[in-house]
Amino acid sequence: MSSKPIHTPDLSTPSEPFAVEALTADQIKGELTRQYPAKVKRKRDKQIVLNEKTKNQDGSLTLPVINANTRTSPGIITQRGCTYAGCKGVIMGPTRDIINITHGPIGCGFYSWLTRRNQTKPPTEEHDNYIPYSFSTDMQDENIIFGGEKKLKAAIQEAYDMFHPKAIAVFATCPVGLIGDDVHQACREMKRELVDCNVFAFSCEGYKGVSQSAGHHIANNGVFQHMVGNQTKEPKGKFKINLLGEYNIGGDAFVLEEMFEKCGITLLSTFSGNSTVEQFERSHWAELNCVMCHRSINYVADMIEKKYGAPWIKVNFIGAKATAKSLRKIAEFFNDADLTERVENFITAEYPAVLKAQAEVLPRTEGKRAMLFVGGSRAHSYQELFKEIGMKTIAAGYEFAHRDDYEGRKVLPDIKVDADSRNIEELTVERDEKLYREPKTNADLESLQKRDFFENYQGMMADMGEKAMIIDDVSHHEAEKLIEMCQPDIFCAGIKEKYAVQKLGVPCKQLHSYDYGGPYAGFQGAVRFYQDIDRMVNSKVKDMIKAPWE
Amino acid sequence: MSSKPIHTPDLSTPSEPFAVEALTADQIKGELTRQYPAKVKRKRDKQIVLNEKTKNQDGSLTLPVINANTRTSPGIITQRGCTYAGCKGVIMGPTRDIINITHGPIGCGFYSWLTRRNQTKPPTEEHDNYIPYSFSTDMQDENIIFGGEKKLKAAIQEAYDMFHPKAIAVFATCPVGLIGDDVHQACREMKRELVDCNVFAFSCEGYKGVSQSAGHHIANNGVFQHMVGNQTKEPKGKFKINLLGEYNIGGDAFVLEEMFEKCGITLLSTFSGNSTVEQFERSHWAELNCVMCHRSINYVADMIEKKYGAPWIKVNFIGAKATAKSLRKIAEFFNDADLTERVENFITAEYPAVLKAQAEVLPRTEGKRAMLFVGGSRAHSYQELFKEIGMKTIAAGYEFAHRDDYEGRKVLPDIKVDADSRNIEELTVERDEKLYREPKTNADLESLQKRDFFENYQGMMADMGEKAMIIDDVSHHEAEKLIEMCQPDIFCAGIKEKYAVQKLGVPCKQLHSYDYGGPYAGFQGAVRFYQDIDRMVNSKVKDMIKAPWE
Amino acid sequence: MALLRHTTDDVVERQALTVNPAKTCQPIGAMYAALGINRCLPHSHGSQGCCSYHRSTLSRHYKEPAMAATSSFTEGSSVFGGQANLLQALNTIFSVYDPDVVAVHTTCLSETIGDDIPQIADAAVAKGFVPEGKCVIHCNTPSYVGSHTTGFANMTKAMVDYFSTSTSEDKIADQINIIPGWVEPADMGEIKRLVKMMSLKGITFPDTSGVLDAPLTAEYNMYPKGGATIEQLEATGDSAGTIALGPICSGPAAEALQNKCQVPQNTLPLPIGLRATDMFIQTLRKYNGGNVPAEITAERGRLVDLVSDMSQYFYGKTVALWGDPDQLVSLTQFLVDLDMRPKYIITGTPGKAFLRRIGEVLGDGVKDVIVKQGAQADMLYIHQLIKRERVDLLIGNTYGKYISRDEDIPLIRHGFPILDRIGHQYFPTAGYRGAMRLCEKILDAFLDRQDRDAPEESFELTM
Amino acid sequence: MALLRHTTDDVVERQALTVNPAKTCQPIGAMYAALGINRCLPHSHGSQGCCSYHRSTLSRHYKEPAMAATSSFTEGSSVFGGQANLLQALNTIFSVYDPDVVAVHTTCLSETIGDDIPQIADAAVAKGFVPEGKCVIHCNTPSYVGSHTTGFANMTKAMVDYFSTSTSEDKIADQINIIPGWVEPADMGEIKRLVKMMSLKGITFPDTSGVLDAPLTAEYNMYPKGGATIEQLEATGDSAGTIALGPICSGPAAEALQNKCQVPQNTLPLPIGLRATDMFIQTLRKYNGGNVPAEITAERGRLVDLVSDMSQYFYGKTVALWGDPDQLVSLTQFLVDLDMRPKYIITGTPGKAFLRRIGEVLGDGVKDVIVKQGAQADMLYIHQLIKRERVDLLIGNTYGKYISRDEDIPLIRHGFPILDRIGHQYFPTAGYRGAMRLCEKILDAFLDRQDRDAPEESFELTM
Repeated sequence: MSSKPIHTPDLSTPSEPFAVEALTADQIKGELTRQYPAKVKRKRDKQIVLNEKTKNQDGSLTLPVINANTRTSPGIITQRGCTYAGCKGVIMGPTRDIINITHGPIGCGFYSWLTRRNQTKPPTEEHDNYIPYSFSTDMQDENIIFGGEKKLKAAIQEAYDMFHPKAIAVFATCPVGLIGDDVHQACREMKRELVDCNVFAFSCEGYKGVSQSAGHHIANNGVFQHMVGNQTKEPKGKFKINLLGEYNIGGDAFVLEEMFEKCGITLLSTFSGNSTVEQFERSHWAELNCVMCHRSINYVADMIEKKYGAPWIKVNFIGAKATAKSLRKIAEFFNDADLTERVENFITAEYPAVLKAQAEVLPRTEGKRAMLFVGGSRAHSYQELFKEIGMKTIAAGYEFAHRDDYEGRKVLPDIKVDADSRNIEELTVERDEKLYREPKTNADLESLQKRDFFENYQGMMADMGEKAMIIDDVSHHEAEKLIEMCQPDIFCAGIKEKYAVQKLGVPCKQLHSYDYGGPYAGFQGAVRFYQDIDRMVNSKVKDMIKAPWE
Repeated sequence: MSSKPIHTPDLSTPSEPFAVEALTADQIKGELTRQYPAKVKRKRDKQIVLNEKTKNQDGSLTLPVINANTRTSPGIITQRGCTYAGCKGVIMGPTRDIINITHGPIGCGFYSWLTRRNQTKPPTEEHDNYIPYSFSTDMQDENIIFGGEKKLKAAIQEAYDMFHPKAIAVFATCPVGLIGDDVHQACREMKRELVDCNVFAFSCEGYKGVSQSAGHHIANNGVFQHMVGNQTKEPKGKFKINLLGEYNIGGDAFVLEEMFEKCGITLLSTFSGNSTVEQFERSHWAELNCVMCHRSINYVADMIEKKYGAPWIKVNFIGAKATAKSLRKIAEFFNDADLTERVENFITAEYPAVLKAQAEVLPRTEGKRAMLFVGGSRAHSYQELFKEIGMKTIAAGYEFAHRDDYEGRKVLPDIKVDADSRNIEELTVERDEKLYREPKTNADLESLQKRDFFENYQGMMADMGEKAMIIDDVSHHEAEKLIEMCQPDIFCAGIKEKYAVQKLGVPCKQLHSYDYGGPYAGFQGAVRFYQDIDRMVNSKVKDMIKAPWE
Repeated sequence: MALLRHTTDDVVERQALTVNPAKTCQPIGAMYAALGINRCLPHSHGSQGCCSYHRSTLSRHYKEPAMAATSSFTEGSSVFGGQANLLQALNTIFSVYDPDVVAVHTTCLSETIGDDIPQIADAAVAKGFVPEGKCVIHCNTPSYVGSHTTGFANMTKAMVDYFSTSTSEDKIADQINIIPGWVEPADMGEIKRLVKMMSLKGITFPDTSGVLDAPLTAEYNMYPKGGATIEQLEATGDSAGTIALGPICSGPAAEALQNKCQVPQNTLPLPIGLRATDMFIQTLRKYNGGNVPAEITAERGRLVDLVSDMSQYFYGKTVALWGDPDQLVSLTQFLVDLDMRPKYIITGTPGKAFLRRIGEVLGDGVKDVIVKQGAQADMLYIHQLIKRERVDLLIGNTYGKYISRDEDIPLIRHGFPILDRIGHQYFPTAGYRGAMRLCEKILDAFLDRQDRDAPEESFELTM
Repeated sequence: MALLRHTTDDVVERQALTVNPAKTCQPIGAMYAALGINRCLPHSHGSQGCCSYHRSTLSRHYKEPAMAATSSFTEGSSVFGGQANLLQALNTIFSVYDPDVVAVHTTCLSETIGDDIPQIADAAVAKGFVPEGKCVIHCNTPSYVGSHTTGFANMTKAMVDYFSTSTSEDKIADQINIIPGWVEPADMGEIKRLVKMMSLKGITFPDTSGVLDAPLTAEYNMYPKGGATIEQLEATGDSAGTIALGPICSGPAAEALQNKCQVPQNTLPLPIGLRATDMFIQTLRKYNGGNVPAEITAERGRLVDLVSDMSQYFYGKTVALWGDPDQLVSLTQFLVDLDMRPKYIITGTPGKAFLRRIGEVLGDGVKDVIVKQGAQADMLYIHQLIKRERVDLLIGNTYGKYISRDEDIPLIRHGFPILDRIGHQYFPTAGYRGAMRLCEKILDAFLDRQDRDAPEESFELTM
């Protein structure tokens, strides 16, 4: 095997203005909010910005300010979900060996049952896998009137008696908070009672926060409090890392697990794709945390660093270039010749297929235009993949992100904490004197830190073209207008948007569920994505839409 | 195991008159032919008889004379098929290791492709099985004009080159005879050419004879001439028999094979259900031939007896009583204490399930009335099964039988040979001095012969109730009238009749294909038949036919 | 390799835990019903998540946009009540999305708070947030009562409460109201077709045909052409009669209409299967002078013909079914008529009347059936029963595919939600033609299985 | 355990032997076409076996009675000719079965003999065997020419030859003839529905809808209500135009009608799939003033919507197809439009025009396709090709099930004959709605397969 690094191709989009024929970006922007009541319009105007970047004398960029992580105006048809969805659905859903009991009426447990495509692969048939199950207390009116704690405890007991799981997690839904059920107390009691089962709760009532984001934070707190650090014995393996913010949608985590193994990197835990209780419990033994989805998981990364010492870096395994870059970044951190060689060998082995696939689709995809409105990370990371096949992203935005996800973590000090954020608990974390270890890294640690190697996320805007349109929490109305005015070749969003977009004759790629495709992570995933996008932007469906008599 | 014989139940139908309310049997008979042109009516009147039996002083019966095996009047919608169907479809179809090439336009080969449900079970995956294949010369107009022999020979060569079968059989279709292709000569040539492949032909053009029956005869001749006797070494086994006239529709032969094995009887060959070339070639070593379907196979039974010495008996394995009786008859022939005990043990073991099934369905089937118009044997043998569940057969007839199948073999000397029969070759068979063996049987052989033990078939009429209606070659028109006037609970026929009968609200049981059910032979088969008939005569469909507003 | 590896045949009585529910919550039913009003925007008064979950599930089932707005409750609203949110929502909705009707349903949150929707709606009118000629209607759909079918029934009843008007004591003789219940858009279309063939003027509500099966045209209209219009809903009060298809989903609206406008009601089973469709046609005859056009009789006859041709393959086959009560009753009836044997019949929707109705259609002929309703009548339970004694066929929603694969039993997808196939929206199972489709699906399931499993010697060419 | 254990991937060029044919003989096509005339009894002039085989095969496919008479040739007739048989047959038929029309077709036997049917029919009339007002029509269907499709075409053309009459030079502007070709009764029904929606008076011939999909009524009528009547067939000569669907099955009749009565013909592909249906509607517009009702456009839009929703599952999938040329051309077009890849396309029906037509619909976009016609374009050959390089899907008649199981490739049953399923008679695949059914079947085939084979971790709940 050769260890010679190869050059990754540069297919990045030129920074063209966003404007389409006859309409300037500003005109388009104006059109989006024209029909809103004044108050709504004022609010939305702060959440829709044109990416006008100013290069400062020191080379740094000044980016526009965007309003994010604020309430959606009632009545607006939004992409957003709730805190429960962020906590139970996103973060806790992918772990296979916890029985997740939804405490509430049946709906929440029903809708979050298997709908996120969190794949998991237990090593044997004997290992636990509760992902295909939905557990609920199915609260009835008498539980609302007289309280549901008793039923909750009975449900935990029944779950334990039937399944004997390692852990049971309880998720509070809207009415639970209101009627005053103390889910934490109930779980503590049951944990004592059951002895060999970890039982804990999340106060993730749907009305908390302004989007799923609050739920992520609550889940981060719970995982950190109830599981991280529980394993006292150091696991074996060289170059131990955690992968944070990867949820194994469509099998992404499998690709990355294989990649790390081939490179000789020990993946202690993933938060939380294809994960287990054991992974969380041993995660504090990692030397480095690698953060994929900054939005959903940065809390735990920070808390681990504070309590146990391991620093975190931002990585991105969406896109071939990004994957290569991220792998090299990990190697750079460990600064081990052997590891570096294995990483380079891996990239060298995988890249030809990537280049071949790019060359294959490029004649059909180059110059086409995408819009991405999704998630708290994907709307950014997937731009990489579009770039690699010559497509430009003319508009993008997140569903539940904060300003730092747009403008970079440097704005963190400037973010005002409002009422909705304030009521999400910030854990006070202190160094664990027994387990804390100074970051075990190379001599250049200091220089790495100087060049913002750690804890650095630059946000979406820095990577986007001049005057591209950035819209936080895009509404259906805005999306529809945008599509009508700009006629993109592809629109990326979620299931709620998909069919409306497609009615307009524009293919819609779901970036939550991947339209039941994927994996798209890593090199293999990139190839698959190129092909899927090629199929979509060149589908014959377009040619069929108009009847010959129309 | 006990060897005590048990009594088989007697559920035979009382000999009630056929007549239905308000109409006498004679009136019904009159109605059937009323609309025919005079000449057709005269002919049909001789083929529709009431079963008026006269008991003679010597205890013998005088039965009505029926006209059978005569031409169907052109224009009549008949059940009958052609000579090719009888030869290729019925007799030769079930043999698995012959490549049957239909020489003619594509249709005949196409329609006879897998449509008869002749099941076969090769012992291993390496054994030949050509049953799922259709081979044809697909004659084109130039072959009709310039002759098809050359193409036929090329087709034989191609079949041989691709598959290397043990044997290739060629079937002539209508135009072949007309244009003068000498299929026999072509086969002789190819047999010489190919050396290790038996190649022979059947002149079974569709226009020969008046029904499939001619084809049976032609096939009997061919099998006898080209295969029977070819194996010179005596096969092993005690109590060696052949089963003749069993075609393994729906797996009947499998049931019987198992039955013989359990009884210690060696089945050398079946003509031709689940059969092979090897079976035919060794069949002359049998000590006894057991004839199921008298009509289709009596020729070969006679010829084997003449040439090799083994006598034949009529057996019937349709119906539990008949099965027990037939097994005992075989045991009686061999007159071996051990065999008799095994046979009785077998009957004792199987009968309880039969009685249980009868008792189960009887309350729902007793007194119901059946009509059977099918085949050259089944219309008789299946009456046994109906009797066993208390159902009476009020009308029956064959599709392609001869007078002896109705009136018994005693009428054979009286049957006039007409032009249509005369042109089917009667082989001249002489004793094979080397291989002929005197019937090896018990001391009572003479007494057995005296009571018509051998070569005796009494025909359908003797078994049917007084004034039951017997119709040879029933036409669609007659069947329809009969159903309308008599409203039977079930009608047994074939696929061509099935849906017309069912339109009248009467379930139609196919006794060619068993409606894709079966097996119905032997004890297990009887149980299955009881249940299927119970289902049909008690189906809820009847109750649905009339709309509530009708 | 079992997908549901923790499910065993050890059936334990449970009191508190529901595992793999055979129902979901009220609001989604209200949302689906509201989409059956022309130019109506459903509105979820509660947290954003409810609305998001309902829209996602409806979109996954119908493969269509399912537009709805939400009051976007935050912690503040849950403390102070949702009035401000709903007021602002109505203002925004009418400004931006221009519906004719906003159909508000509550959630467990706003129900627990106790928001008074009519009062808030009145306030919105007072503030001028509701343009002239536009309406806000509502129903209460506490998630902790009943199931999604209850929510559907409640919103359907709201249509009567808000719109139905009797303008005269003389009813219009040939005009009848059809309340189709929770069925597919294609079923609503089929029911309307039958009514039209019976020469009756039918007002169908809700009516999602033309809404949730809209064409792709490169133009997007938030309000497709289908759905019952306000005028039609108002006119229901003058109809000669109401046919409520399914007592659970359609009964309350029919009852309300009878009380409010003296329109006589007829509550029938959903017209799925031969007999239930017969009852539907028979009831229509009360209003059209008794005539049934030959084409309907012929359709029925074709169904009987097909049943006759297929019956040998159906006879005695055992079935496990789960889903909504109204659907299960008619399906069970049809299966019994096909000489099949329903064996386990499960609905998460609570209500003892279901047991009685199933008992009636089973009659005396069908033995050893387990019928269960309520919270613990879930898909874990039915799976456990199947593990104890298997069946030949499963009929139910997409979640059955896990049982189907684990137990190697074919699944006919029917009911809600069907997330993993397309076709249920477009091809009816209601009416005689729908029954033919059901038969075709059942037969295919059995014969595909037979073709797969037959030993070489009994692989069949024909049937 | 292979069902076709002798089939290998070793493709050998053959000249003489056909193995597992992808066609059958002419007369069955003539019989099927004749059943599409109201009150017509088909008559097979030849040996009994032909008639028996054809009736059996038609009954197994349609699950309906297929009544036909035969001349019951014996050896004598084959020597002296079949005149006496046919005369007697006609006498008996009219006496007993009372049809309005007897449609005689020949067989290889009577063709080889050279019987002159019109002369015999004239003799029958002369002898008074043909009652007043009743007709005997005929066509020649030598089994050794063409295939079953040729026989269908010939009998269809006979309808023109015998009946079509031009009563005036002025054609009836809104009356058009539709020759639907060999499709299912349901397809003929669907085609008629579209014509009616286009406000045209269509005369469809042959028309087996209402004949081979008749209801079960406890009464049996040898001549069900459906079929083109003599009056309609006569009136075809006054129509403004003829639309022949499928050049092979329908072209000759349209051509004859143009020559005989100067009715302009339009020969189109069978309207299976979106584009072929578009062409059909476009051609209808020539006769109705150009209008297309919104409901047809909506049906089309629903098809496009469904294709859009399904397209990711279709893209790039390879297909092997066999069957009749007219069907294969339209199916191939549709598959290409669905972004699928037809790979092997086989018909036993001889004729090089087929290769050209397939080439046209494949266009330049689809590579590496093997297309073959004629005697050796049989199912052994296509199976061998599949063994050499497999495909994702099979589309063809029931005989494909052996290949399907041996190679573990899903089969969509389409074409003739379908012996082992029910449904094809009742649910159209023609028109936009038919195309939706085809899509549903294809999607089900792929997704059922995916659900069966998915590893545990990628078993999908939704699509």
